[in-house]
Amino acid sequence: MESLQVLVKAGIYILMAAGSLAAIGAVFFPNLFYAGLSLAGVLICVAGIYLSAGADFLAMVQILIYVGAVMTLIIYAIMLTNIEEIKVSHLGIKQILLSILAVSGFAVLTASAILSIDWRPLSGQNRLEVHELGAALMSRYIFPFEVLGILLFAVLIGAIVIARKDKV
Amino acid sequence: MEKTLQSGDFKEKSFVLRGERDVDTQTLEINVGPQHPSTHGAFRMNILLDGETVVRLKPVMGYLHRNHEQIAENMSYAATMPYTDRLDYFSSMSNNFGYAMCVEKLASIEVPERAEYIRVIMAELTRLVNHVSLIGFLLNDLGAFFTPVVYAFREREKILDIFEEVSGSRMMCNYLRFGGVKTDIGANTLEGIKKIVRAFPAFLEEFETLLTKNEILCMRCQNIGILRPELAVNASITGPMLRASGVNYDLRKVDKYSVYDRFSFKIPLGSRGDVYDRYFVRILEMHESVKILEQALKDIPQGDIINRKMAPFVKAPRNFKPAVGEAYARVEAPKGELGYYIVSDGTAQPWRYHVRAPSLINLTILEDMCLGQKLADAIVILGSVDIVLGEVDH
Amino acid sequence: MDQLFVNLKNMALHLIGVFAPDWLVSLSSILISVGAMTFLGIFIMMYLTLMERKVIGRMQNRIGPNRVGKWGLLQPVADAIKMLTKEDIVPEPADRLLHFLAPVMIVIPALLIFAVIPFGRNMTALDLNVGLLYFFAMSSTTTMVIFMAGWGSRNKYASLGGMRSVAQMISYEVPMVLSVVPVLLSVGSLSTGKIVEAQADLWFVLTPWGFFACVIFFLCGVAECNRSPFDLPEAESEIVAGFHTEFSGMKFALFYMAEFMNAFSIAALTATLFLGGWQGPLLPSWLWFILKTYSLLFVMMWFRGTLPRLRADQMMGLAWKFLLPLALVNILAAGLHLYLGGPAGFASALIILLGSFMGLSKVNRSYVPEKREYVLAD
Amino acid sequence: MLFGMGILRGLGVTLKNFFASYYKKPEEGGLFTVEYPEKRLPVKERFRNFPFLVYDTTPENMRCVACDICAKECPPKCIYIVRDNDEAGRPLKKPAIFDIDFTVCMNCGICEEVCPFDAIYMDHEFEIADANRLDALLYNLPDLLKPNDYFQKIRPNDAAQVDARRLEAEEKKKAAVAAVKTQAAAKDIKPE
Repeated sequence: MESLQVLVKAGIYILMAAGSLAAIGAVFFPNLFYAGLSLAGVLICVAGIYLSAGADFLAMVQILIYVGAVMTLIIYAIMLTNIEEIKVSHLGIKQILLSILAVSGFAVLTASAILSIDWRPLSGQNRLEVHELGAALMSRYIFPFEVLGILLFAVLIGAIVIARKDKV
Repeated sequence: MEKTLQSGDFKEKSFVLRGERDVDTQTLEINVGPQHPSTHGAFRMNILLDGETVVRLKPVMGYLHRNHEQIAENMSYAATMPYTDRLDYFSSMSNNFGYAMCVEKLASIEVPERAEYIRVIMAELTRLVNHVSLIGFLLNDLGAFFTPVVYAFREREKILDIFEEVSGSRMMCNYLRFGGVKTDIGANTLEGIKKIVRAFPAFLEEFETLLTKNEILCMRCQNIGILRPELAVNASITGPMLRASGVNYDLRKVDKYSVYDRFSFKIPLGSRGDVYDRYFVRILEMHESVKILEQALKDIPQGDIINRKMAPFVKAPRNFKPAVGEAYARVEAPKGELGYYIVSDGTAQPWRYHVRAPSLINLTILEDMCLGQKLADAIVILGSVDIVLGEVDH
Repeated sequence: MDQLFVNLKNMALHLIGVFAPDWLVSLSSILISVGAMTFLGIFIMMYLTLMERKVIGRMQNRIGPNRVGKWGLLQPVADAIKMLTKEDIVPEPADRLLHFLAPVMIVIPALLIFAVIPFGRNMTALDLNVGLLYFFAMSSTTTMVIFMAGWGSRNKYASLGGMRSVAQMISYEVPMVLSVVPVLLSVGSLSTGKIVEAQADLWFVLTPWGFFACVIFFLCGVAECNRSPFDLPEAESEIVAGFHTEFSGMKFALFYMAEFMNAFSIAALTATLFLGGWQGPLLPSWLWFILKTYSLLFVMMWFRGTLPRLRADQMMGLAWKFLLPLALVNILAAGLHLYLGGPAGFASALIILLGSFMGLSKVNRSYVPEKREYVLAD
Repeated sequence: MLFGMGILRGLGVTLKNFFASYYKKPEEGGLFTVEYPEKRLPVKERFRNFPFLVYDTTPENMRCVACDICAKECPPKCIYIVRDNDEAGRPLKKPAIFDIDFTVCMNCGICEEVCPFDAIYMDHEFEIADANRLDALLYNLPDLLKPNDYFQKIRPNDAAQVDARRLEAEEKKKAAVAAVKTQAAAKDIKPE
């Protein structure tokens, strides 16, 4: 059976590589639509990784929320404003230096975080049961759940108000 | 050439939707062009859309112009008769009826009783065919996948068989002659017509249960493309569109031409003048036509079918030279008032020949009905106006 | 007879197991089910097109295709060959990549959904314990792909179709998900297998909230796969062919295939959730499943043969102002029914639901047809 | 009334038609499709498609005398006739060329009405499609000629009337000739 395990591990690595490639694509594509699509690619790869880690509820929710709703909103935005190409303006020498400095600082920070955590999977932690999640959501985390609901509601109304052109 | 509107200069002219437009978007100009599945033929609408709402609609016609009037002026009177079939190719008998009446008025020829009854029967049968197929096409524009059209065509087939039996051709009948009709109706053909007329109300019943109270149809058709009576009268709209707006004007009652005064029938009038009224007025008109047909079939007299004075001209149509003068005759075609205006200079060819095409004139106010409606409604309103491009562009 | 296909698969696995290492056996069992699913998908799609043309033909008193093959049975093969040999035109201004990618990416979710459908007793390809959520996740990705097709082909009609489909998908996904909640309430698990087992004695459609949930789910499903009376994104009469105007040949066939596979999976899931999947007295379980799914598909074709199309804003109004509140009330009624239990629960749920249905149709006055009287003047 | 009732009743109509198409007879709501190449609808007698020329017994004595009336009266002008001359150049009562361009003809039947010699009638043959439009659909004299009994077969009543009229005209002409002969004979006797 271990050959199957190798296959699965190889699959995960492929997923991670594809995800990072898509992420780079999302940043560097001049065409907005391609950038949107590669972002969707990233999200699907992340869902794949959740699946391989066994959190299938989380993977499905990830696809449903991100790829189903958020990506549609992004593409709706692209559609309404129909900006096709973003001109990549060439950067002066000063900005390049500054950006390299920022990126390296960020890299150091994440590297130290990654190295300090021990990655051994917690043994004995069985799969998350959906109805446990539901019960917890309704019992221990009932307050944040309600607050979040009201917050989203406020966001919705705010969006509509902003979108309406001020009555001239 | 009228300056084509750029979307930029559209802003200050946007009269209709100033208040409604809350999200500032770009206008989209699309051509519901000559090659479009639901424009009933080669007809183009240049629509300026704001989102899905129609802001400007410019009909473009003339793709099917066949120079009918000029051809008629270079041919003898009888030779134009088969060309009138091609005007509104859904109701060829009514076109012949109008043309024959106009030449008879010009040359003052009487038409024997039996011929008049045959003409009325044929005209009312074409009205049934036209209204039934129109409702089918209107439902097609609404999206019902061909079912109403196929039910309508099942009835239309029976009536077209009668036309073939009587005149020789299903759609291009060329059946009427000046002073009467070409050939007589046999006894069994009369029996066939009676059978069809007897079965028609049952079909209408089924058609109505399928459509009239259908919520989706009501949602899509009620209060859409409202035509105010004053605008209809000013734009000289005629036919079911006018009556749907509540104006009581039907040539069969106004002119009482041919033998229509002998039949008792009613004229259905709508109240709101929207697409739903235009649809339902046509169904009621079909009920009335069935009533006329029953009475006409019951007391059709015997007798000759063409005026004896016209006998020599049957064999030699080119000798038929009406006196100098002009005549205008009009007939209540299924689409509206179909008028023929002929000026004769004594020769065998008319000096001036003009056709008043009802669908062309009914189309002029398409923009007024479509402004502010959605794109889907503009297509449905065009469908309810009932145009046939052969007649619009003649 | 009931476990026919399962035994077949086990025999095949034994056969492979004789001379192949065990990891190859488990791999081939996956491959067999995947192969069965894809073949099933394509086969179903081909003969669904034939069934639709025959059924609508018969409704219109005509025969439907009967020239190719005995009763037109080879018609789908003829269509496939026609689609393959047709020239595949890519419009000049169109975006090459999107125009190519859209038909590919629309078929993937349509096929993936087949994994979670319980075709018979323990004949589900992949019995996830989040089966239903998997279905919603997959069907939500089609929105983006449809818009990609519409936007990629740079055609006014296509982009109009794309906009309409995005609006329609979003507004019909919400009531669809909410209409499934009562089923989860009573079953307690998202897995489709368990849902079917829970309906062993009583199908959910027979309970009041079950019936309303089934109607809402089915209507939203019909809207989700762009079929009549909600087929706005591809309204022939208005915007020519909506988002797949610029596609021809095999690409159009892929769109067509995806639409029919979605229709099949919606019918299959409605049968699973409300009509008791493969539960049924004497016939083998997979036959029951086929009977129920194809009767629901007949209803979809029945809609297509009769009903005119809704306008864009009416369609969205129907979703937000009618189906969504009804779905929410349905959850309340289902909770009441399960909490009270017995006839009291049944009656109270029924009263609440009928009352809310009447109230909602009163509130949405613009959808209710006006009474009109016509003067017969002379 | 309940919101969805209209739609349900509409669906009921299509369902009724769906089942009616299986067991009902074609007249009342059943399946009335006639599958064309195998089964055909009977063509009505007065059906008119493209014209044809009638000859009585042999193609030589055809009825047409090349009087050119039908060519003049034809609205789209699709008939072309050239009169035949005998060796001495005197015109004959027979057309040398008689072409009808079927792509122009709109089968209106006016030529049939105006022909004084009952020579041209409308045919029932409508399966004349052809690959190329120019010469295949330009019918000349040999293609147009059809025997009188073909005319009787496709249009029994009309053919009967035409034959009766021709027979009667025949008698009247013979009687007239006889009358002229007797009159001439009578004139010989009187002058002596």
